[in-house]
Amino acid sequence: MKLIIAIIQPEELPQIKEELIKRKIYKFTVTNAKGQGKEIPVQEVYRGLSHEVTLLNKVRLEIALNDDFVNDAIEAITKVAQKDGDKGRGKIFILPIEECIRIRSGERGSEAIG
Amino acid sequence: MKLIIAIIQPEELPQIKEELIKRKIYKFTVTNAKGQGKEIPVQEVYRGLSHEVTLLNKVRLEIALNDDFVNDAIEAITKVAQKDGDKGRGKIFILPIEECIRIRSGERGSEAIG
Amino acid sequence: MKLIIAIIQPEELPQIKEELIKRKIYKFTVTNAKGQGKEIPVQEVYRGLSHEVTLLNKVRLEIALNDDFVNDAIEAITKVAQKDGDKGRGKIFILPIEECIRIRSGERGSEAIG
Amino acid sequence: MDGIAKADSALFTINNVWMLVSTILVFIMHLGFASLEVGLTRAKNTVNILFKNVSILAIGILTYSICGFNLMYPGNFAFGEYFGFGGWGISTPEGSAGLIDYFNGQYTYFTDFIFQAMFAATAATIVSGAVAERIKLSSFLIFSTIYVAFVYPIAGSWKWGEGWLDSKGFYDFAGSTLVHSVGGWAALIGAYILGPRIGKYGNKGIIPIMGHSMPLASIGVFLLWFGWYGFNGGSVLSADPGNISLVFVTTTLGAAAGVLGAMTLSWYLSKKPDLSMVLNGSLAGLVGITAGADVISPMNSVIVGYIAGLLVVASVLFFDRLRIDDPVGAISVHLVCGIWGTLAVGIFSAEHSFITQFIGVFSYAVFCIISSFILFLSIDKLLGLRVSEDEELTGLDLGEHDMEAYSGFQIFTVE
Amino acid sequence: MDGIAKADSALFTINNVWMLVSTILVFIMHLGFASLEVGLTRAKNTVNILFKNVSILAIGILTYSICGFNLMYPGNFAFGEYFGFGGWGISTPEGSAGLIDYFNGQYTYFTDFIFQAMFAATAATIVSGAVAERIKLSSFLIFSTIYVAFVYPIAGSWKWGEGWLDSKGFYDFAGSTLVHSVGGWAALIGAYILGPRIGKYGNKGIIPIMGHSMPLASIGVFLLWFGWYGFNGGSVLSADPGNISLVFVTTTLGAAAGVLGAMTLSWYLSKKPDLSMVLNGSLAGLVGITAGADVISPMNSVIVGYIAGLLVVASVLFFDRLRIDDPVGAISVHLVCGIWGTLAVGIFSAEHSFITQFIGVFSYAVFCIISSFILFLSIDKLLGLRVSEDEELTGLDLGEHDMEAYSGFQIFTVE
Amino acid sequence: MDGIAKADSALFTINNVWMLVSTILVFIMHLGFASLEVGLTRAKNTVNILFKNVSILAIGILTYSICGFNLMYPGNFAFGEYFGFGGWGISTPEGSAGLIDYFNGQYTYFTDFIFQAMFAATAATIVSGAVAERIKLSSFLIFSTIYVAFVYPIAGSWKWGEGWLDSKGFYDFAGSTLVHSVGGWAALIGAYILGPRIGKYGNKGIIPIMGHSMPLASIGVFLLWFGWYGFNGGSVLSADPGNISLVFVTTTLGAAAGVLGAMTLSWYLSKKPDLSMVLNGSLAGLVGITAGADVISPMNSVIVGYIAGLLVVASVLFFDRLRIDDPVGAISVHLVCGIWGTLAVGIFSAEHSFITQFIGVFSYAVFCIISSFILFLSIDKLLGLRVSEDEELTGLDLGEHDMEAYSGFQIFTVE
Ligand SMILES: Nc1ncnc2c1ncn2[C@@H]1O[C@H](COP(=O)(O)OP(=O)(O)O)[C@@H](O)[C@H]1O
Ligand SMILES: Nc1ncnc2c1ncn2[C@@H]1O[C@H](COP(=O)(O)OP(=O)(O)O)[C@@H](O)[C@H]1O
Ligand SMILES: Nc1ncnc2c1ncn2[C@@H]1O[C@H](COP(=O)(O)OP(=O)(O)O)[C@@H](O)[C@H]1O
Repeated sequence: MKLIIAIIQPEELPQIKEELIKRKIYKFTVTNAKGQGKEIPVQEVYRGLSHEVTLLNKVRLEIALNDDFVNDAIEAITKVAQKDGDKGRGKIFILPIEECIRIRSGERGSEAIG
Repeated sequence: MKLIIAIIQPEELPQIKEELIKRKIYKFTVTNAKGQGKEIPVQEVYRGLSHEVTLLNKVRLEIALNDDFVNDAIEAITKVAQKDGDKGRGKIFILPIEECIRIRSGERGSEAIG
Repeated sequence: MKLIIAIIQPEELPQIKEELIKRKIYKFTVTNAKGQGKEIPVQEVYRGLSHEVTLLNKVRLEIALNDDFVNDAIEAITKVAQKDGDKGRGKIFILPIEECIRIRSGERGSEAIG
Repeated sequence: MDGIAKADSALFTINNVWMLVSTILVFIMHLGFASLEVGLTRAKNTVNILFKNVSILAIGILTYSICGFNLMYPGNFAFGEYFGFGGWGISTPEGSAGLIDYFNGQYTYFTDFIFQAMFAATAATIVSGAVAERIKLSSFLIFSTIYVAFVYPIAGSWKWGEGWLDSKGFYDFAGSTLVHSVGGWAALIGAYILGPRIGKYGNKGIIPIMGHSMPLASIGVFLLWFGWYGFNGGSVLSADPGNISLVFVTTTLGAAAGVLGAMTLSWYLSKKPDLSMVLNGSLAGLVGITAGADVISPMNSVIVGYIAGLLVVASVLFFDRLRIDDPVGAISVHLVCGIWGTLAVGIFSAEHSFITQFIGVFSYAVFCIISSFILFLSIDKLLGLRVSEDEELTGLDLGEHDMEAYSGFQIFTVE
Repeated sequence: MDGIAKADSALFTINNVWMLVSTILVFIMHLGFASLEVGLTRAKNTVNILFKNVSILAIGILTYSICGFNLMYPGNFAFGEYFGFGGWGISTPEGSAGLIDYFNGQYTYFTDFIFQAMFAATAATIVSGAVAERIKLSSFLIFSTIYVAFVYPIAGSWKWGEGWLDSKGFYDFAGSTLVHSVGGWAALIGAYILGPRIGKYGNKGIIPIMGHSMPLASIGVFLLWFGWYGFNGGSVLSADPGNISLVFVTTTLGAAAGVLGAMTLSWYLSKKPDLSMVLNGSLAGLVGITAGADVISPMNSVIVGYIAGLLVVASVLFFDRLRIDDPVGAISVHLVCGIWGTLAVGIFSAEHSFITQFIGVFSYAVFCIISSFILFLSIDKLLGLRVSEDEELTGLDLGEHDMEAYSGFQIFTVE
Repeated sequence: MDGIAKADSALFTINNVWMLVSTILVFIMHLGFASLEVGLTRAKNTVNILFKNVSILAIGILTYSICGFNLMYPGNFAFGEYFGFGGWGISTPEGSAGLIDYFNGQYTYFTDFIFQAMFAATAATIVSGAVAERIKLSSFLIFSTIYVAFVYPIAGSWKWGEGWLDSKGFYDFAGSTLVHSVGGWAALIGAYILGPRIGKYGNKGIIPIMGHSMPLASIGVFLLWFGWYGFNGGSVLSADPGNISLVFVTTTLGAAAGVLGAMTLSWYLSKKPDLSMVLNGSLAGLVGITAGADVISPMNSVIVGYIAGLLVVASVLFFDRLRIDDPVGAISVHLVCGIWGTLAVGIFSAEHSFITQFIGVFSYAVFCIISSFILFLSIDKLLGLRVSEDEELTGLDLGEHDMEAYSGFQIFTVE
């Protein structure tokens, strides 16, 4: 079992969601985040002063899956987000999960994840 | 050392907090999240149009613990959240932690976690 | 490759950011969080009633790095946050990352992380 | 037209304009109530509160045009001086002469109706705050429709409709009792019957449930204060310069002193300057001065307001100790300070008797408590008053309306 | 000065004061429009909407002082009774006598100008709501400057400037057609040419894009209702007690009935009490009653308002089915109910003919549709009307203004 | 009563009503100030700012009733024409005759008091914006109590109390200097002594600290503009039709031109349409036209307003370069444009001398700078002016009030 943590652009979420569902990945958790990366900082203007904002709005996607779904998930995310070659398209990190429990039923392991 | 990531229903947080404290688990971190799962989507109405919202409000609980507390934590969470058998009660994921540092003192390892 | 999750005080973020950049750690993701720990609870007053708030505002920093940057990152964070010995300065957790993908290019592994 | 007739017509015109300006000011108080109530409750119940406030305003005006106005100002009483009914609808008086001759040539029939109609919905809105975050929308709408259409105007007829309390010499200039206490009693009964919101009175004592927007609460209070110049100023029922300017002064000083009263007591008690109390303090001062704004001297209006400010703080704490949960402090502001203001007329105005004031307060108490009890309990029996526990936890916005107030914002619905 | 002259001067003074109070009330409607539009759109476009609303108010007033006023009230027509121009700028009439003799001694020249100037910007603001969240700022500013400076006053001159429609007996008391439909037609054409916002009409049907702040939307509606007392009340053009009090009553009942109409139909259709519809309902009632507020009886004003409330709900659904995307419902409120209100005069007022009312509605339709089409298409050719897809997705605040509306708040820009 | 007496009474009544309407309008400016200040600062200091604004209004009114009014309008001066005191409290004039004879039969004594009382708190509120987000609550309250109770009315007596500057022919219609600059100087000194907010002027240059709610800031500006019709319109001190309508026109055009001025310059400088500047622009235009609203022609009011709009943009940038940190731009709006407006009277009105205007500006500068310095420094010595670094970082809401403004919302307190 793996935990995929993907940092994506906020506006890509709806499409990524669709792609995931197409690949039978129905469950995930989303958090609002701010990211600093290599992307071009956004210029903001306020009361006549312009300044660079480097912490930009991101969406953080967390998907726990059984090992054989990992590549599908990566594909779903990269497919959408690669459409232009801009910087700041984000990252995917894959972490090992040791155990997973479905709270409702108490089921454990790879049964519980989906 | 393990990291427990639990996705729960927002309204269950206060009770889960109490159960954790009863089991001497005093420290955790909470983030606001949205989750997509198998639960029945919420119907929303706006300007005469009804639509399904599938990304629902969740709370994401992160608890780092020494191995012998893991079962207690799972128990505390499931006890509260299992009270009715509805879908959408959430998940618990357990990940390995390699190191833990208490920022204030620089302490490391299982000492530092609690 | 490691994932550093650090829970810090919100007001320390700008300085920690500077220290990280000094150590050539340019990329990270930040989320808003609430933390319960050993720190003194904040007293709040509302309509004549005073009550203790134990879930305090925190910032959650996520940094994925190659192994040889880990100590630098820890140093950067602790340097800023240790400046006074108060409780509630936060924690750092280190988790293993199995794979990392740069979405834009599809690059993988330690190449992709920075 | 000769000079005298022309001058009369000019005076009539200005009186009428002032009454209509007052009407507009009372209108905007409904936005004040809505903002205050929204600000002092949780984000998850915002849509519900706004819906209640908009619809009760509309319903209140319509029922007032159907029967309320003619129940409150029946002309002739049918039953002692307790109850009378002038007929359904609002009957356009004949010709513009009829318009002008109305009410001593101060303002037109239509002006009279519309000014009074704006007042009517206020009583229901006061209730809304006290029962917020847990009452079923439909049950609330039924309760307040009946309360506004019947209870408020009948009660009002006793004094403003020249009924028995008016004959007795009871005095209530702009409605400390007739509007604020009448709303306040229903608020008390409603809050009592419904019981507290989940989590308010735990085993660890009283846990305050914080309102989600102090700017909205403050906007509400400023707008209420703003509108109060029409509420009190219009209650002079003419543009008489001496009277309305005195009323402006006492109203303003009462409000300012209320702020100070609440500030001193709450700062002293909780060691911190408590914005939510100071906001209530200004309203307390306003409610307090309302019964006697034209018969209390500026100096004494400061005293009346200051005491109201102290009272509201003490009262909020008191009702919390009784475990009667009033999210916005409506009972303390409108009922407690309404009573105080009415009695204060008996204390600070030589021409009015404390005893008569007390009789008035007491009579309204009896009538409103009984009606509210009957209404709330019947509705509870028939439809249920309170939303389910689940709905209360996720919030009435999703529960009752399938809508969110702040789409896109990250809000912790718990804690 | 003798008694009669003095009394005349008093009447003149009060008329003038009433017109200026109405001016202020119309002014605050601009805040109402801004709040409503902001509340019913997404947080990421807030700065843009506020900027539009502030600047179009300023531009509207300035162009009205340069040419609008004298296009709308040309005195003499140059071309049939279709077009006339009284000269550039506002020419101070000579001496205080000149001031007083102006407009039958009801109010001064300056009062006339400023009251009308506040109306002018309204038309552009109505458009703003329908094209929100996707129109380029500069293109919108150019469109509305021209629309306010030329189209609105020329159209207005046909009736209020005593042009050909006035001669025909067309009636539009305070502007159901002259203001609301004139704005509404441009709103319709603009929304049509621009196309819908990304994501609104997907392959899964219509996906509502929720507004981000129901409190702001409600504040907007209450302020519009509040200001409407000046919009309609001031359109009496004097403080005549009988007339303005009747207008107050019909306006209020129309709005209240509009709330009820929208509430019943939307509750019936979507099984839930829909705040956004109820808010639109009150505006629908107000727009509906505007054309005949002084010639429709209170009883009938309830009917007019109630039907407007039904219409606005049906219309919002209808335009969504046509895939014309109007984020705030401006077309339904201002155009549809503006037409309804104008025709209602022909139905409910014995003195006015339905046919003439229809001719008026039709003429304005032709003129406004053509002008809007030409303007929007030319601007589209020259500068482009719509922001880029990228900008629309990240929001116009960052795209056009490099600024965020809610710095520090966590907001999901998507979903 | 004969025709003439009746007509006089009608005129008196309407004058009085207009002054009271103006009073209400000035009242709501305090909500405008509060909203603007809250909107342009960070969420973590919201409760603090609202508390300051509510309490300073209450305190200002009360001290004005105790001594301010009689310091400002002493009747007879005790010391040259620089200082006089008419006695403690407000003394009800005898009988309704006394009321009517007051001030040339324009309005009552109470009207005079309450209109002026609403002005008084304004000066302190202006300071509030400039010192926001870092001043200790108690120290601010002490400073502004003294400033409002003594400095403002004594300064005011020089001109409006018929003191030495009035004798010299200095002109300040509604208070560009007497209200706005008097507040503005204290704002400047306060901001200077306190020093900038942490993080504003880093080693990487100037880092703007963004306000947290553009809708609130815009609501504030609209309400201020709205209230300004009472501020300027009421300063005519009667309902004279020619004068108040002229004042309405110049005020409106000044504000609109201010928007345009700020829009053009800021768009040019930063390449982006900057909402925060445009909002300040309208206030700049309003402050600029205030000194001469009744003596400057409509055409010239556009020029005065436009220049004020340019000035405010330049001034905001200038003070930032000086590293004087003014979160809401109070110094630029109220001080700089207040001076400009006062001098503009000398330029655009033939009857007034530039030199005298300059002397007036200079005298107020000296008096206010010295008083503010002494006050701020003494308070700093005795109690400390600035909150601790820790408190500033976590925010004054938790630090001073133990309360949050937006309970439940996720807000980044940093960045
Ligand atoms: N090493 C990392 N650790 C944590 N977050 C990261 C890391 N690298 C990238 N991110 C997140 O991904 C976002 C985009 O990263 P960036 O490196 O700019 O994209 P790209 O690789 O396409 O240039 C960042 O804003 C940040 O939130
Ligand atoms: N595999 C997963 N990866 C990430 N989050 C998940 C996963 N499964 C469930 N969740 C989270 O848990 C929430 C509830 O999950 P769901 O599967 O609907 O509950 P249940 O198992 O009780 O039906 C989801 O909304 C989502 O936030
Ligand atoms: N075991 C843990 N699991 C998750 N979060 C923790 C843990 N320990 C601490 N934290 C987070 O760190 C914050 C500060 O922790 P605390 O233990 O109070 O600091 P200190 O160790 O300096 O006393 C907490 O509010 C919480 O968010």
